[in-house]
Amino acid sequence: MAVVLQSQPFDPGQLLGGFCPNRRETGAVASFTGLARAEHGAALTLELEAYPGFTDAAIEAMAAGAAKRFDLQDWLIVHRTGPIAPGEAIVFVATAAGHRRAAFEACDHLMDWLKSRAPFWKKEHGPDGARWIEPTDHDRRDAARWDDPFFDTPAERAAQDD
Amino acid sequence: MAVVLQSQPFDPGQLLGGFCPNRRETGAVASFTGLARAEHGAALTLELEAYPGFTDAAIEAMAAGAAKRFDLQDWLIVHRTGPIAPGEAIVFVATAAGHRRAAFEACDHLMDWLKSRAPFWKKEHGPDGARWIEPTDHDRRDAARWDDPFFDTPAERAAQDD
Amino acid sequence: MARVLLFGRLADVAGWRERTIEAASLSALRTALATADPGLGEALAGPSVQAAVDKALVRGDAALTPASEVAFLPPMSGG
Amino acid sequence: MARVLLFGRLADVAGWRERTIEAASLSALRTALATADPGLGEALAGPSVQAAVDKALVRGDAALTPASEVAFLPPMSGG
Repeated sequence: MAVVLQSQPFDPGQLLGGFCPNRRETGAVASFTGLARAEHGAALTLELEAYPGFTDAAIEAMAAGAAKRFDLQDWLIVHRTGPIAPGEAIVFVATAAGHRRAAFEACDHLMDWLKSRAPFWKKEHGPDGARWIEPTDHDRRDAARWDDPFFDTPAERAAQDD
Repeated sequence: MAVVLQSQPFDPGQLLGGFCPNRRETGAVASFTGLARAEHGAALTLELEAYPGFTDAAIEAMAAGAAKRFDLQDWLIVHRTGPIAPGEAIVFVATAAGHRRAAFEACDHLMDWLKSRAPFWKKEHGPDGARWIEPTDHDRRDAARWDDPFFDTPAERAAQDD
Repeated sequence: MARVLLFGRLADVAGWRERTIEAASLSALRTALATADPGLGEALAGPSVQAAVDKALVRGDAALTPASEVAFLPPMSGG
Repeated sequence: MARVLLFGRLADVAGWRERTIEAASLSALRTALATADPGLGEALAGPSVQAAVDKALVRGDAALTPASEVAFLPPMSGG
């Protein structure tokens, strides 16, 4: 159970390789790797800013809550900061649980939160200059799926919505 | 896009490490690793039987359909056969897409199908002998979430169910 | 003649996994297997057991040639 | 006195990321910043900009000491 913020590139394979071994009661490990897209030339570099001590504490608190909610056995979140080239990994999330539904939902939930609510600031440098990227409405809706404490899963929540 | 059936143990980290690089327009890679649980001593070995030529063809056809449905850029499925010790990986699924929702849903969908409908036969050897394991009702319900062609996502399907 | 393969618990019931058996059709093969081993015959007759001829699932009967491969498949359970 | 940190587009607006500024409270700091740079003052007044004192989010006003660290945070966008 760890949050790592780092400016150096990381290898998602190495992280998953370190996360999986020596588990005797883990049936399921889900992982997500977010990569920087080139956007067909429109994105030359992505630049991510964090607030050390604040960003990692916010992620840690959020992940601890998700671990409790989904009964996770373990989790790992690694996030790049600084300039990131197309094709490089931005974020890696792994979750370990007894069964696959919990591992998948927790990983999905952590990513929705990271995409729209984690304290990062993201700038895209393209051929026509730089622009700050803020969460889309879609990102906000994805994150809001997990907000209602009365519903445990996105499916249950969706069932109630209509 | 490949299906691999193998009796040798595999390292999920190595598979993810090989899957992620050299992608310029992939924003999202989801992965799932299924591990053999010790069940607190009740499971000494898991034994998986496949029908070579039939099992891989069925997985290939199913994955090709999922790739189209979720607009995947790439996918990889590796599945162990033969005796598997607790803690070892049984199955690895990775999906690559432009955005995270498609990568997550495709990976989830492939795993639901693999758990309940893929042509494998599974025997658990425990201290009191061996028993064949067949899909649970829960596994069947999970797989059925994806059956209705009118609904694209589990959330939409659940919304309709109530 | 056909090469017959049994999977999962069917192989445990029969005590073998692969045999070559004389039969001109899938139904004749089922009869021959049930005659030689009534326990296996009963296991094969279950509604959840599927048959594949040359790696394609078959419902109902099918003609067999000496080169045919017939597989009997109990309920599947992946991952 | 407080150590002031600007994140994201706020640092672009101001042209700096970190400064030490004389102020006894968060509201006094906001006034001092807006007086020195009206453009920054306007950016900081937006409803989507949050303030943190010593790495804890603060709504309303807060007293500052010489050791305080104040951060202004525009809308966040992770992953």
